[in-house]
Amino acid sequence: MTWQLLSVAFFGLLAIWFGVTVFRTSSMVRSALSLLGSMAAVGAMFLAMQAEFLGVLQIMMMATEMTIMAIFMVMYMMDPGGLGQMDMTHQKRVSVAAGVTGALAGILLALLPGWGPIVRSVPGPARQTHDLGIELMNRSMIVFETAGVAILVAMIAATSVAIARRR
Amino acid sequence: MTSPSYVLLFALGLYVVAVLEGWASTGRLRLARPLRAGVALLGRETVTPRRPDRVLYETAPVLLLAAGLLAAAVLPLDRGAVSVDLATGVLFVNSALAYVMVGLVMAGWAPGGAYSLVAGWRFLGQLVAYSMLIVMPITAVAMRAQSLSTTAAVSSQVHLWNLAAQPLGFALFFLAAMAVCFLPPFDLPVSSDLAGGVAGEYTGARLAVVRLARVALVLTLSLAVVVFFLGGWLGPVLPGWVWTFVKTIAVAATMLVVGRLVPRLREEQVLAWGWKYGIPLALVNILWVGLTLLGVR
Amino acid sequence: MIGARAGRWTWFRRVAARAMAGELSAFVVPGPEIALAHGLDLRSAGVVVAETPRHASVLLLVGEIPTGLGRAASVAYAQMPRPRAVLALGVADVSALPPPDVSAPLEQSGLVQGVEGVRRWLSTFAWSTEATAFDTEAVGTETRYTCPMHPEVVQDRPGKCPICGMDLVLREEAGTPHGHHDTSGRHGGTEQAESGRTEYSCPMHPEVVQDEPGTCPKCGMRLEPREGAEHAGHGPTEREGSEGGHRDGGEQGDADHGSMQHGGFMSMVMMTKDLPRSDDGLPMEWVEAPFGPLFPGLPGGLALVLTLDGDTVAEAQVRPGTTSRTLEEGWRCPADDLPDRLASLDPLSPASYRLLALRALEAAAGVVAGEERERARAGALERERAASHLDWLAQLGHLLGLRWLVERAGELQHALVTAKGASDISSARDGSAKMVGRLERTPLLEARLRGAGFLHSDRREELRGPVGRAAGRASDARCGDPVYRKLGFEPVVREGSDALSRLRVRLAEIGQSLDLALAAGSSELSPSPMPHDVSGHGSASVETPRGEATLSVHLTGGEVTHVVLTTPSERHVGLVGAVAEGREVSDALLGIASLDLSPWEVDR
Amino acid sequence: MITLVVALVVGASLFGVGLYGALSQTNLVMIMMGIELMLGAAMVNLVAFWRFLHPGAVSAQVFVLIVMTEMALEMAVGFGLATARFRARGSVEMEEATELRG
Amino acid sequence: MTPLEQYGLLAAFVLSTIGLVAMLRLIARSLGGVRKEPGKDVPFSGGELAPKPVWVRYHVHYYGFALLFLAFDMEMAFMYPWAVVYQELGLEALADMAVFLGILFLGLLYGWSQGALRRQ
Repeated sequence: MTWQLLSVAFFGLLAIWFGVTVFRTSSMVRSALSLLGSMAAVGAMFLAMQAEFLGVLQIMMMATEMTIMAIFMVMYMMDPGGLGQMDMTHQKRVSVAAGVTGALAGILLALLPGWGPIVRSVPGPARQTHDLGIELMNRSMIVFETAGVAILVAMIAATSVAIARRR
Repeated sequence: MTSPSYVLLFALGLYVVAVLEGWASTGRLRLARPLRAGVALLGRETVTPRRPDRVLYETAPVLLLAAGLLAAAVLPLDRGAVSVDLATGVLFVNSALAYVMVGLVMAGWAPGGAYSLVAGWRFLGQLVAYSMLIVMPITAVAMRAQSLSTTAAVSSQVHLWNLAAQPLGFALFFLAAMAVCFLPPFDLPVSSDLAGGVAGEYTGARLAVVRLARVALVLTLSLAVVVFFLGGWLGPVLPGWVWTFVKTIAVAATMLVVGRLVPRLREEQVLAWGWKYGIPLALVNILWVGLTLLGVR
Repeated sequence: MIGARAGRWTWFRRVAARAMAGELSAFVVPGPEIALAHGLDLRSAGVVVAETPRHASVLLLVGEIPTGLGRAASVAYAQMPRPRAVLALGVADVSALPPPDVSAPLEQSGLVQGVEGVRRWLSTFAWSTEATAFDTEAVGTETRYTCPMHPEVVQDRPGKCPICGMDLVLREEAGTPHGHHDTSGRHGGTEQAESGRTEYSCPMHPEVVQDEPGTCPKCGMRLEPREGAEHAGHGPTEREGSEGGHRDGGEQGDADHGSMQHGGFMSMVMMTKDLPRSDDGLPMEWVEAPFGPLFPGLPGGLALVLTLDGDTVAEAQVRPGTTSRTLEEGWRCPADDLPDRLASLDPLSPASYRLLALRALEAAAGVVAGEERERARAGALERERAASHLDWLAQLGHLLGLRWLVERAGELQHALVTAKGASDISSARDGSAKMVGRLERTPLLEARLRGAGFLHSDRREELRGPVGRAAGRASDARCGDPVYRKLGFEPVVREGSDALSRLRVRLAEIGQSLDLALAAGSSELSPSPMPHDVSGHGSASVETPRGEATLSVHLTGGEVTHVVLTTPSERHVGLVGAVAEGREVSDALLGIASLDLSPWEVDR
Repeated sequence: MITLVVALVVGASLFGVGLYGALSQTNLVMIMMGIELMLGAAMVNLVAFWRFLHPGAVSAQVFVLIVMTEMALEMAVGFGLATARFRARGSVEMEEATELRG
Repeated sequence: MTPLEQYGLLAAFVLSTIGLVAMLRLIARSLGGVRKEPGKDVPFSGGELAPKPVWVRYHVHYYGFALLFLAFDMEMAFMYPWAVVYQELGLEALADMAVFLGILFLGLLYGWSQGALRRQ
């Protein structure tokens, strides 16, 4: 269990560090890849917390999504190479305050209540995937189909706004 | 078999694939070539471009290599002979291979040269085209195996290889596998019409790592094709690992040679064909597998 | 030892040097196509052609290297990682480069011997305690600081951008010793803008600014004088007349002079509003990237510059000056020397130009070459045409990633260049028929080439040679020739006017030309006996492998006094924009390659 | 217990970082990165609760899947909007989106 | 091996890859350093010294595909668990997934009809 604690802490720190880097670097590609690093570290945390399917899925999905994010950042940011070291922020003080308050509130909530007994045993990874499949096909079927509809809506929304009529 | 022997076997595979790659690219089969070319590269200067994105520039080759090796680590070489028998091995192969694209995009951006930049973003386009074709046939494999474990994927082929059970899936996966390891005709990111593209700004030891990573990718993807579609270690008489080895090298040789007979595709064509034909066909494949499995029951 | 790595020999370094000697890869200057045209077979000599100098250990110089190309070669040399050797075949000395480490005559045996020499050089000098730095004028860089958003702001010390207040970033520029059109023209402008001197600018291309009168490197118009601007921030001149695409350097300059002065916030709306829009309506930034003079897949010396909108070509142009030599002033010469001079004009098709000179001289002198002689000449011309098309195929194979085509076309070209008699030619004919058959059966080739390099039919009249014949225009200087009529010549005409139809025309012409060469019997370019001290005027035209070239000559007392030459590539070089613009890079390169330009014919 | 708390603290910190980013950045694309981070934080918490409190509750994993989907969809729609906006105005800076503020 | 040990092994693989690369770099370093020379560190661009910085706003012409891909990709998250239980549930699972994929395919068709599946 110590290993679990250590790795959760390690990847957690990594995720936070990468998360901070996202907003500290002025190179947009670096920024997007830092977000990928943060998300992959979150995925590694999932693995450390024995949610194998979710962890591996997270690590996979984020790789493509964040790199695609990078292309949009390179397209629409003023200085994607970060050559000019521009400051692209506003209302910095308010934001820092909000961020710190949010984090502190969350931490406080995490520390304060007794979370009750910790469950030691956890279903094996193969079992988890299987159960997840059954759950999706049975009880959460509507959720699953709704997700399909949501994806459809997103696809329609994205293409209808983004694609220009041919001149 | 034990863990160190997997590594040795994999290293042997790497060497053989490197020899084959030299054969495919120069037309001569020379056994000493990979070793000699490697030492020659180490002996040359490792130039760093001026003010590159240093972090990305250094990370990219390592990431490429790590992605190839990690994906191979979950693929079985023989019954019970797998370094890491993940319960979600099939998915893990995908997720490791996704980082090939991250590595190439990094390598394209980092040196700040026009050719490598274009080449790097081109590969992302290629990924958008092939990604679904690597993922969907694997799903169909998992349907037969009733598991995401790679060993289960092989065991499910005892009676019928997936090559026969889902030929369409095999064809799509094979093409997508070639696209993952950017072999011709999918070698857009390292194409000669961009003066070497992404690899163009790497020299010396870094170039050696990039080339090693490419070889590792070819080997890993061939192994994946074997495990998912060609029955992995299954085969008569010989020990299982020999079968895996022979099949993998055969697939690698096919991959290296076949693509050289057709002209390099255009990114636009890869994308359009991948989406307009590839994805519908992959869905048809899933439906086909689904229906045949229902019939079996 | 400009190519050696610094250090003493150790056993491991010896091992590495031996490995390097076994794995030679060469960056060929001007290019592999010139090596082929000179009858060199790199592959059998054990040299792998590298795509970039970064991956090469040998800089292979083939034939004459004009000054502009020498400069480019020195840049490529500087970018090669050490240890690096220079192997010069038939080159005396290139001023911008260090003296060659190994020299050999320009022939196959010389190449083999040279490669041996390089191997020896590597095992002796790969590491040396006397390694020195390579630093010539050509690679001398000037350190400048520029604003990433306003490229026209250039100064020689770090600071803030006067327009937007961003930190200036460092960039090196090529040293501009003499007549390096691009850099001296473009960046010079802003430096003078601060001093307010008189400067000269092109009325069509406002970004072309220099401090002495001359012609515009882009369009050739005379530059007009004007007063330098007061502020660095202002664009050099109004944009009127620069149609649509031209955006370079200073054009978005003064867009938002005011908005930046107050507050740290920089308006992106202001920045992008003057940018040209792509087809999908997005205002993006364009990057100017040189794809030459030394670019694998394009003929060496073609100083192609593509302005890239992402991976699409927004603008394409060929800059002059790389292959220009001093031929032009030297045209005045004894009539007997003219064929040699003209033959050295274009190393890619020397026989055609020699023939052109012979015919023009004969026309001026009023001599008629006998039919026998003309037949042999036709044989030589057709042989060269087939060889030239094969050379082009090898380049196309490189761009398409078809390695077998590069090798096979190269082998056939080599066989044809070194052919001794009719039997060699007919075996080359059989070989090329096989290759053509294989190429026609290659899957996806049609899909890849169709539409690339398409030229609209209103351009048809400008087209010559195979490019014209691929547009359905039976323009061919051979049509009126009685010798050809006797040989039963019919021009090969295809429709489509794209890379695919050009490929088909050339494939058909390889067979046709070899048939003609065989029918002609011998292939020889012998001059007719000419009277001495002849005066007169005459002109002739020859269908070179790239199209019709014409030459008119004035002779006064056995001396050439005036020469007017038009070459097909001169005509076609203007089409580069039409075939490339709006296309994806690899498509654009295919289109440009399908024109089969010879840079040597373009700048003389 | 400690591991759970550590995971929750990580989640809270990530949320804080994401919140800071979403508020401080001027560019639509960068704001989306902040939102992604906050969603990532939510996923960390969900997985931590699942693992240490209710490992039997599969619906928690379904929930994570839905959040992950939501991230992707948010990106697709967000980038679609950014493209449309950039085409129309040449900028995706929020400061310049004055007409959206009313 | 427990799952956690397996993940540890994977991490060890990553670390040993880094170690391998570091070793290669060290060997190369032992053969000599890089001599600083003018022009050497400039990216190759056809024999010219690179004229302009290329890190500017880059026009990616396949963003139509990319947008569809972002959404379409998520389907995989649901398909893997489904594939595992498919044989267990049979026709019902096939029907469920057919509806789901049918919905997604509609999106793909819409994108196609609107011209997302081409270079922009």
